[in-house]
Amino acid sequence: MSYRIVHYINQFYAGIGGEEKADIRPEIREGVVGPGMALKGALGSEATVVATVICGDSYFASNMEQASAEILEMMKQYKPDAVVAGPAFNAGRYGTACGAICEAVMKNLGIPAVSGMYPENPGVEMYKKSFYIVETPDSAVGMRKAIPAMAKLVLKLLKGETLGTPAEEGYIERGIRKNKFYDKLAAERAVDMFVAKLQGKPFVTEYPMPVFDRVPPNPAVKDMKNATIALVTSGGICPKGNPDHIEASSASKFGEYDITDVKDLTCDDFCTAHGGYDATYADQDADRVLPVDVLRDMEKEGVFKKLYNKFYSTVGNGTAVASAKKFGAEIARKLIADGVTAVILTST
Amino acid sequence: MPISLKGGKERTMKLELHRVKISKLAWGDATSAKDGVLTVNKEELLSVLAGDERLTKVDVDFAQPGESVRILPVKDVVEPRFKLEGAGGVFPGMLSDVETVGEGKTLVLSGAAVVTTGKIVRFQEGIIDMSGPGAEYTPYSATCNVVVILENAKGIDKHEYETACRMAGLKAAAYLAEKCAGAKVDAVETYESLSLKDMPAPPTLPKVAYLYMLQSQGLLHDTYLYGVDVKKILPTYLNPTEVMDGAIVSGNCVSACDKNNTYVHQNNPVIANMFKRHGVDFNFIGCIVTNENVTLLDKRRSSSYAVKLARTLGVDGLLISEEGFGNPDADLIMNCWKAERAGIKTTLLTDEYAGQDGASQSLADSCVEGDACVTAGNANEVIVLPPMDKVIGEPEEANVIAGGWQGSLAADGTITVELQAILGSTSELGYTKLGAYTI
Amino acid sequence: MVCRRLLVTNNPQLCPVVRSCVFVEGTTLDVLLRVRDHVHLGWRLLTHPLYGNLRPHQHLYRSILLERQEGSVDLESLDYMESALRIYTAESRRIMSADGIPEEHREDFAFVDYELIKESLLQYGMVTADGALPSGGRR
Amino acid sequence: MVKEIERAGLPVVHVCTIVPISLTVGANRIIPAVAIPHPLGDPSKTAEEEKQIRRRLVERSLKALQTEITDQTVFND
Repeated sequence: MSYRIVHYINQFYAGIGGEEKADIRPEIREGVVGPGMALKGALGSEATVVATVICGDSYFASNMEQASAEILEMMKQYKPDAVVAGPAFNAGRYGTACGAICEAVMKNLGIPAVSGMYPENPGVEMYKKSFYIVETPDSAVGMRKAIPAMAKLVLKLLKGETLGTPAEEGYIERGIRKNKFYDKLAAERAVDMFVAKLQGKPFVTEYPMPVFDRVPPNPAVKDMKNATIALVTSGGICPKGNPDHIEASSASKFGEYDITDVKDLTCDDFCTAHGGYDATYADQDADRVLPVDVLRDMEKEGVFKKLYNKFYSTVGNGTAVASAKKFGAEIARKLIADGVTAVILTST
Repeated sequence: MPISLKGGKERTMKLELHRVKISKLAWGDATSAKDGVLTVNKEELLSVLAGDERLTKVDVDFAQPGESVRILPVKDVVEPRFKLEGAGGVFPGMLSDVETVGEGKTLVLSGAAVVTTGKIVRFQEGIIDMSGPGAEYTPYSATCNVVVILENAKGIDKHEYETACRMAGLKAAAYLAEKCAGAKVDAVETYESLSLKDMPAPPTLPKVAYLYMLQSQGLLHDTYLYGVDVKKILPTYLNPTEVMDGAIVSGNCVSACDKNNTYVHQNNPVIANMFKRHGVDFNFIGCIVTNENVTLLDKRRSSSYAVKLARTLGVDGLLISEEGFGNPDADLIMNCWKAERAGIKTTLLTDEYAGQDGASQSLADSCVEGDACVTAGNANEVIVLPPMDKVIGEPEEANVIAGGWQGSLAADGTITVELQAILGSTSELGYTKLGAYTI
Repeated sequence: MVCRRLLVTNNPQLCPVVRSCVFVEGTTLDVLLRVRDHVHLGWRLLTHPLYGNLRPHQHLYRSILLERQEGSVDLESLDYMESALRIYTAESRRIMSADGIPEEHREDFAFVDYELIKESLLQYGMVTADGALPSGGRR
Repeated sequence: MVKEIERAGLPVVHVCTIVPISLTVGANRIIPAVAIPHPLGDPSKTAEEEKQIRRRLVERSLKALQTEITDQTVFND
């Protein structure tokens, strides 16, 4: 008997079209479509691709919950033993969709799911803890390498085989700690490592402590008078009522709020979603965290040209480094697209 | 296998461990050891433990490797040892006088252990399974256990009861070994704690010490050094051989997985492995004992003081072992960066609390200097322990011990718990082969 | 009178015997949040927030001793509070509440909590002269 | 977050209370703020005084953005 696999791909790989077709709704087709052919070959006789789900990236991104539910229902009809999504390479929205689908499959159908992505795909940071993502190159040129690796991994999972380390199996490190029995007592391993360190020989720590990287500073703003300044905060400032439901800690999202015509953040309209500090003072006057009032004055005085008409807000407290990174990258993309010159970021 | 370290004579502290190997327990008329069998006179052992008005009931039982037996809640495990020759007696300051130990000859009933059980603080004791999947995780499934079952007198303080249990375990261990004093010795190991002046190893070798962190958060989370509550000490120097004679005694009622039982102190595997590399890879000059107190003031004081001692001793490296989780992580990290910034290379030995799914942060604290770290595994991983034919102690405690939860104990006797509940499973003295890696 | 030292706790056994105590109606996480807010306003930790050897869901009570200090936020204290909160929020769904826990177990939890903070209370002179500490363990 | 915006090519000034944390997260231009619950304000002052404090911090921020740096820099005045 061979295992039944459902494959998930986007409109582009289904040959439907590019960005202009990115809003197509999910559909399911029997058998293989596009890269499914290669997947079929790599799986050999042990598993069969019984159906392929196709969904437009934009449609998925803007209707995540509903699209996931629809797709799960479609998949269920084919009684899959496992789901393979992508590979998405470095396509951000495609990667996010693959991640969301695989996570939902694992959680709701209780069967293994595998995808493939380039390590910098935002889908990796968002979903790597939930399931296995095979590391791929950044473009479809890597298809020939990616598909066999994904097939191999999904077969292992289906057969319930023990997986090796990320390096051995070719998946992206999920950041999950797993126990195993070593050949030596922990004390002996510690003394071995101690000797290696003393002698300046290479050793691998068993628990890497969190470390931080650096980015070189950007050049200064030369012409402030013509600059557009944007405000970003990790202090959780948001319109009253927290319409986007930004979490008080461990935020999973950031908010984008329009401040065209707003001269001052009053307590009637703004508050903080932050649970990481005593919110009384920020709730009384949100300018204490995000200085809109002063910046409007200076804009009027011509110190700089324009205060960008939106601000971005999230809660820094307890938020995973990976999420914060993702937020920063997405915010930066929007700001650059809108011609912002420089950013004032406030934290509590 | 004898381990001998060459060196000067006068100032060295030489300890011979005379090992009598035990592979089976039996009841009998006279407590003695012969052909691998430890025979125990139950009445006599009970009479040794009698007379403590803090205990209403004392009983003893056996639990041997491979048997379908579960013991819970376990408080401590002690190896039977007895001083044949040399100053002082085993467990100085507890059972014997406070004379310095670590020299002469000490009899060891290798393979035997005294296990104490009794409810003290309901949620802080552990499980030992003698067979099945749980047995792989605890070192005490491989020892022939004389289980001392204790019940407290009504109205007695918890500390008084803890003291009574602790003393009962030590007394039973010393009694068993003393009665076997004439037994045929299977192996003799020699260890020498050398004075700094006589350090024999090539001067080109780095000098290293072992920074030995002991749990000391409060009366029921304590450890004793020559009978002194280590909460009250400043970090101090200790010869490794003193530990072998029971200079360090556990008084802990903390999480079972990483409380260092008296047994692992007596058999400290870090010390054993440091001795093995002494004179080859480094010069092992001994232990610095330090504590893990609750106040930040104490933490700062002890870490600075311990590192100062290390600097004064002129060490190039410190191997640091932790005990416990949470605030001891702060002590571990302070010890680490203070030593590293003083130019002393460190390696850390700890365990992890990364959550049942392994996705949480493993330690409560971190520093960039902690680049060499060995872990004894994630204490939160869940394990299913199938029912055993016999349970010594109180099986329903599985629902309240740390690592268990309401419903951990199923009707058929199956227990589903985190490794945290299994005694010694993530020993931070490194007495198991468990470890963790990132997937 | 402005008190220089303060105990923040949700352990009902402690408040009656301690000078200047803030009793927090709620879980251990609520205690940590209250202490964190105090740290923001210039208080300094005297005791580590993660004393004991238990995960957030493994105990009912938390007691933390603080000291008023001059100047700005004490970074070390803040650092420890943030780390402790990370550990707590990662398991926020499992934080223990007193509801449904038998009285006898609650007493055990209260007792251990008191045991762990007792030395520090004595060390910092926080025990009221007439308030003999609860004996604990007597039933 | 600071670092990713900077990485994308926009100069960022980080106004924050805890400078060491800012240094740790990799901000390059750093302005020390008033206090955690109110980084750009001070409720113990009058509304005017408070706005003055805020104004000074923002001016300092703009100045920092106009200053060439090669390494992480804390702008104290």
